[in-house]
Amino acid sequence: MNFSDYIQKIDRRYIFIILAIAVILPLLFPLGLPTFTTPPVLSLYKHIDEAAGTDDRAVFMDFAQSPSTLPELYPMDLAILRHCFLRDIKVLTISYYPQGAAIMQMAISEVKEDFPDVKQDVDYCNFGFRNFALRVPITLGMGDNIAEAVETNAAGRRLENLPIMEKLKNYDNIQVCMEISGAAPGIIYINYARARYGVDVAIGVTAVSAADNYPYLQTGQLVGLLGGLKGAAEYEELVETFANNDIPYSEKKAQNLSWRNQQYELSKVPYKFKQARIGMDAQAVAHVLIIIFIIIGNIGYFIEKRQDKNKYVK
Amino acid sequence: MNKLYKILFFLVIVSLCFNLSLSAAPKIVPNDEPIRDLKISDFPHDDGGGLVITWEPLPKEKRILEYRVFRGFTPDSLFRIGKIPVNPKTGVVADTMKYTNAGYTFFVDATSPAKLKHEPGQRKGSNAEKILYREYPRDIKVYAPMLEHYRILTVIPADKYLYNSRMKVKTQIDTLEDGTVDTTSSTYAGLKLRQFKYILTKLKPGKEYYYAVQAVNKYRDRSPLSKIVSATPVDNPPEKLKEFYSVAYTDTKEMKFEWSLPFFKTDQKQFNIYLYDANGEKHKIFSRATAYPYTSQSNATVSFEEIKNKFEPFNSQNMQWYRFNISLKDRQDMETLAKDEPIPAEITTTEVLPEPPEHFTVRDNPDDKGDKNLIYFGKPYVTIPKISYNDDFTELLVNYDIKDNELFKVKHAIFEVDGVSEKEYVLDRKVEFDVDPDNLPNEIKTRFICYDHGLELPEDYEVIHRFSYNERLQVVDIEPPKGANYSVQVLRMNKTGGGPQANVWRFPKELTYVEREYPDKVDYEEVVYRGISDYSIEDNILYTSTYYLVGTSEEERAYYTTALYLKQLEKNRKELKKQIQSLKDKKSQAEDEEQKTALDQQIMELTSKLEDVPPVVKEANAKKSNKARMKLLQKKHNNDVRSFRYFLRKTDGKGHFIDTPIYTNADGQEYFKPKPNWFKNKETITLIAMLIFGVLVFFMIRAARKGKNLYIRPIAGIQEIDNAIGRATEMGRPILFVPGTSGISDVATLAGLAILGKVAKKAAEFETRILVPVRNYIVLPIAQEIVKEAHYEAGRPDTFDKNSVFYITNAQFAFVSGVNGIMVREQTATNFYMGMFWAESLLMTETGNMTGAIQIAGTDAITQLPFFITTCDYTLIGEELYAASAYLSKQPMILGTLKAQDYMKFLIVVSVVLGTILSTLKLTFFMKWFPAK
Amino acid sequence: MMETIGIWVAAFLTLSMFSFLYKDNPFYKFAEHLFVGASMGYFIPYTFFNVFIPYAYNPLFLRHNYWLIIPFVIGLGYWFRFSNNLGWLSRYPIAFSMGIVGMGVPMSIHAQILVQMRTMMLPLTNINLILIFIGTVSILLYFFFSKAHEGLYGKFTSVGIWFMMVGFGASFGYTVMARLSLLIGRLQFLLGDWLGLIK
Amino acid sequence: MKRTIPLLIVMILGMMFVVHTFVPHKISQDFYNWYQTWLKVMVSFAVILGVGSLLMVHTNKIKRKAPAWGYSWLTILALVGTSAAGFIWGIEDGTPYMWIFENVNAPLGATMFSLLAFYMASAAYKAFRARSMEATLLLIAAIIVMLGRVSIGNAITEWIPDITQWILNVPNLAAKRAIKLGVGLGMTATSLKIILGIERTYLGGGKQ
Repeated sequence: MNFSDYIQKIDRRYIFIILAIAVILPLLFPLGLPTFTTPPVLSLYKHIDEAAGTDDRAVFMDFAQSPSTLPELYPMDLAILRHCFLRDIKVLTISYYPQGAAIMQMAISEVKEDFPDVKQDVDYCNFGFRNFALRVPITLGMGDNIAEAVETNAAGRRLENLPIMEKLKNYDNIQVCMEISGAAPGIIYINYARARYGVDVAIGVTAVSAADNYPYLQTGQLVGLLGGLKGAAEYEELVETFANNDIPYSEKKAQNLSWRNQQYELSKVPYKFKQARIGMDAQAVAHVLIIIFIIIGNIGYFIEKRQDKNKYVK
Repeated sequence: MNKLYKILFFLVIVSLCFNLSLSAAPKIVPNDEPIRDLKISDFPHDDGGGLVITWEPLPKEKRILEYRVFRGFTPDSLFRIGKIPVNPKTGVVADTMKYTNAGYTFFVDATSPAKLKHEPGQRKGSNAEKILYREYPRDIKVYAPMLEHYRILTVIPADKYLYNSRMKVKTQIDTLEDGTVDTTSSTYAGLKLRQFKYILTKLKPGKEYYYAVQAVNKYRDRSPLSKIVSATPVDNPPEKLKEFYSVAYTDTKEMKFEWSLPFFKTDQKQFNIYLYDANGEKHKIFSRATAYPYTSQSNATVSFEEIKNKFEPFNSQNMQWYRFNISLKDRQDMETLAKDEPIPAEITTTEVLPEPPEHFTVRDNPDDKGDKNLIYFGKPYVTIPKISYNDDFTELLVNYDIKDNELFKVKHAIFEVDGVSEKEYVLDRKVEFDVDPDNLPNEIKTRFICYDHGLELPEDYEVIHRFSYNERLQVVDIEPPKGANYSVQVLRMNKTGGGPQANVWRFPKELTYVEREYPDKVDYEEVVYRGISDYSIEDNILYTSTYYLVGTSEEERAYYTTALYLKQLEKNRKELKKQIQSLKDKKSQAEDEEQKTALDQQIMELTSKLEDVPPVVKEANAKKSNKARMKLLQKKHNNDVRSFRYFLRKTDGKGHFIDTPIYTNADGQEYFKPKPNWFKNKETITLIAMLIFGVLVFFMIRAARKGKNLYIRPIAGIQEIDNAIGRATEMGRPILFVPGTSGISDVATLAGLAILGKVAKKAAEFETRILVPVRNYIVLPIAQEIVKEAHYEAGRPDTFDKNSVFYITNAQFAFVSGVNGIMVREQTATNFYMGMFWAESLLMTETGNMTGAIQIAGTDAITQLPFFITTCDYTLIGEELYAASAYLSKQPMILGTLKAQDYMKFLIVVSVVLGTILSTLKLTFFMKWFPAK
Repeated sequence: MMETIGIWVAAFLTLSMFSFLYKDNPFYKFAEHLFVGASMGYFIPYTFFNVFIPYAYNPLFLRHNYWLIIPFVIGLGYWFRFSNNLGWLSRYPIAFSMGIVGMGVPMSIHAQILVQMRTMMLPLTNINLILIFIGTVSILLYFFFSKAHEGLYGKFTSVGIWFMMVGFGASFGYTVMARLSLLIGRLQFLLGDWLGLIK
Repeated sequence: MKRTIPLLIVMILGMMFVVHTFVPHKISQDFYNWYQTWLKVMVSFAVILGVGSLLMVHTNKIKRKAPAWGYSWLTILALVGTSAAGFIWGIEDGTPYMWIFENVNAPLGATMFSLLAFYMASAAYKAFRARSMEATLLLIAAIIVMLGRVSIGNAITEWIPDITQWILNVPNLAAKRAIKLGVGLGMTATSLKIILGIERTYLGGGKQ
């Protein structure tokens, strides 16, 4: 049995075990592979980052999630909230799904653990759960007056009395309307908030439904889109390199890979803020592995073919 | 020894896992405490029919699955009325949970539980003992006596109410103070519970209700019941309207008011507008009933003259002194003013107003079942959602969206940037321009070329959008065009609505400034709403009020209510006549002139009630049977409630609005009722294509029957079938055939089964065993018969084994696990996969590769083809699967259809090539014959 | 307690399923047979409570919609499927359910043929559109069964095959990520929920 | 009676449905609703076929003492156990029935599904051979798209994501469109054969 035979006949089980290891190891010991940002993610990041340090601009987040989409969408929730807290951007959150409200609470409290200075109702405001039937009236009403449309925060306090709402009046003060959703997202904001009040809308969706939403990006109805784990990983990375150092995004710095790598010290970050990248590490390793499998298999095949040819000539 | 090591190793691993998992095990706390902090409060702004219950949620360690809410009108028997499901893993992080019991909520229907049952698992010694019941049962003995403790609304299918209800007369005998006996009888419509769609309840104001909450965890353990709280719903004044604007137009001598609609719509009666004079005194100058249950108008025009009628000293010269306010009044006549301080009017002229929407037209919406009117107006418009540059700013990409309507159907659009114009022959929603990077444009003009069948568009009509490049964000900002703050409200009124005084228009839709068309939904009326007046436990029957409404085209009364039954009608007439007679008797005895005229008046009224009946009702009343009568009335009723007239109002929401007149078409028709259509015009091309195909099939089958030789080219996979079966025979191992994983109505399954017949026959001839696992149980017997028949045909009925065609299960992955098991255990030499497959395809074919089987697949599932192609030896791609089944069958009928299919395909290719050439030459008519979606 | 047992059961069954990658073994057989039985067992009450009760029992017995006796009786025909003499009774419900394929004739002409045709007729304004056009036409001709793939025509149809192969390769590559996500999900369950090694 | 009437039912209903697609009238909608109502009643009985088939297969195995017949007991036990749990305690969340679903059915299904990742790897290794022009194209397209989906692609060259997008938008689109059209035509033809009574496979064999 020569080398080519060996390669050709290698038992599948070795492939399986190599793949399993290749997926398990990055999960246990994060690699910190570089992430490359795609335009829809970058555009969203830049839009949100524009509001840094201002007190009359806020990011509005709608959590339309359910537990089944948690693995893909939850890292997005954390990354965006972290971005806002790091860069002193005001955040307003709402959910029209009871389960989404629970996830919203969970995400806020999990991110807030690392930011003792960030204060509820000053730096962020959780509007809490609203009945789904109120979605259109509230979305429309916010164009005129947020405090009147939403009325109270999750704790039942009137919005007009809250410090955060002092300069946040209507959609003019909303930097981005972000909906993170496992179902058909964004439509309500595109149709009402965008069409009528010209608000910038962005969405976070699962990888499967990302393809369906690209047309909205092309027509400009969405300013950004996070698709699945990959989108979340890209956003996480942007937050890590720029927001974590409290610097605004800059094209030059982004293109400077060595500078980027300096900023990119994955190990210091808690697991929750790198889970998307860890998942993507595993994906990348597995993808490369499969490609290597294909190449090795073909090398074996060509050697064998040449040997066969030689045999024939003889 | 070796074995011992293995066992030891295994034990070490298991114990390690066990230790790890123990430390990872989630903490769970038993669900043995009641929920705390249960509070109850009144629901704001309502009619006294709502209460809100709040409580503190339990920690997530308790793995709560749902919170159940119980309600009763006495504290000793509470019924389950609802639940709030919770995700047991994440729990509820908020501080409070809320359950709102407001408005009409479900009470009981025919599918409610049969008997009254206690909630299970009520803990002994807790205060929950024996007072908790499950949902309200459908047992009349239980629910009927409760009806009086709530407000009731029933929903009845119209047919059941009109044709199947039973008339019941109930006579009440009262002895009056003066000793005379007064009998009043009223008529009801009797219905069994099963005839109702369902019955709804709402709380009664001023009555005390009791609530309690119980938490149920993931293992169905119930927490002890919370304490029982009680409250009395209170009728509240309506909410404050959030916005109110008043504008005085001095040239037309009128005022326009606009306000925002309240959120709680159920309890509202009218909007009243007040004028405050210089002394601060309040005068009602306008009032309008709300359109409940439909959306009400949110604006009004009041002329100075009308104001003067209500408030005599009114002088428009003093307008700057007047202040205005609006109130909302509910049905209990409670009133709330919108503004704390009345506001002055904006004084202006109608010059500030835009032009009203032009070319406003209403007609029946085509191609529907008769539930839409089509409304359109205005000239075509284009929206520009996005403009972007390429990297070096030499190209400008504009995304656009055309908004047009029946009158102006846009054929082509011409875009112009910096004097360069681009004609869009195919409206593909994007257009590109070459631009000068040093001198970026800031304006785009659009002109339209419309089809001839509508109106002619003025030559100079164009839409202009202005934009600029935002350096900071690196995007193009597009300015909102002029008039973007105006929207168009569609207002409608049916034949029973209002009359001139009431002027209650419904407001079904607000369209943005870009919209040019709106199909207005006019639903068929399928249910009626009635209250319950009485019940009879013995007869198991509920009684509702009896009346029915038809429109009259009269000014004074917009609608006429009539009785439901002929007998009732007769009875009513008799009573009326009797009353008239008694009045007449009285009159003849009366001496006083004044009394006589008063009596005359009464007689007149009653006589007109008796005789002044709309013609339709008269006609209906002459019918012999109830059914015939109601049929006629129902027809009239449906016609009246579904015929609408329309006008449009263009408004900025701040009191600047302008109306179109009510639309009347060329025939003078004002009311429009949607017509059900008999043919979908859009599908004409489908019909033609279908007919062409049908004719091809007919001729090809005829040709095939006549024995004409129909050539079919060889298909690779089919020719390999014999070899593959031969291989299995040589190896002495069985064949596996999976006829897809879909059902019998899937075309691919049928093709797969047809191929199964041929494969099974060959296998029988070669005496090779064939295994057919089936996922769909309807396919199973068919597959069995096919294989059986194949054995008969091959002349080997003895070798047929019924157990070789078998069902596994219909769960997708369980099925795969079974098939994989078979492949490995039976060591099948050849595997066929023919039919529809989903994600399971690769799981099977790779296992087949592991066992070293030859594999032939065929599927029309585009998503799975890549996996079959890569892992199988031969694959029938898409249509080849159908062709293969025809090819193998050799039946003239089937071959004929395959041939027809081929010719059809040829036609398709020819028309696609033709269409592409034409459209490339900017002739798009051919392409537009085909449907876009 | 039930939760911990649940995680252990799930972990055991997950590992048993994975063991098939090594070879067929009793653990896999156990998991496979359990899965088959439990999946069918899940299906029965599910159909009973979600289909039979609301659509057959309630309308007929509680709402007295007596017309439904007819489909009720026809539906019972399914039960005779395995009988040798009365098996034909089951053809009635099957035939009834097949009726809807009639809708398939115009619907697939409309959605799968005419609409597709229109999208193919876009003007050829750039190279990509021309490539799509050539690809589509050549693949359509590949599926033309009345002419053998020979000569120039054969060459043209093989262009169609190339297009298809590139398409299939792309689909394969595109799906890898989604499938790997599933695997990562399972491994996260084993490593996280069960063993607590991550998080 | 045994074959002709069912065939007639299919033909008549089939024709009616053809007409239904062209007629938007309310009557046509009502016909469709009627059909749905009746169909729902009928299909609720079909499940018995599945149970019957499964029990027959496994009791048969046990009777014949077929290989691994002992496991058939397990299947029957799981079947009876799960459905009994459903009938006794109901099928809401938190019942034993749902416990079985969450801890047996769901992980088993998910695991079986996740095996696909392994099989894709082995299929890539074993089957992606540049044997011919076609196979080479397939292999190259797959590699490029795989690279384009992860960050490594960008690291190699910026072109990879663009090429990926091009492959998905151009050749892939052409292939999908054309196959879909062919399949659509085949489906139309088969549906037509069914309502014309040419295709009778679904009635099962037998000459009765």
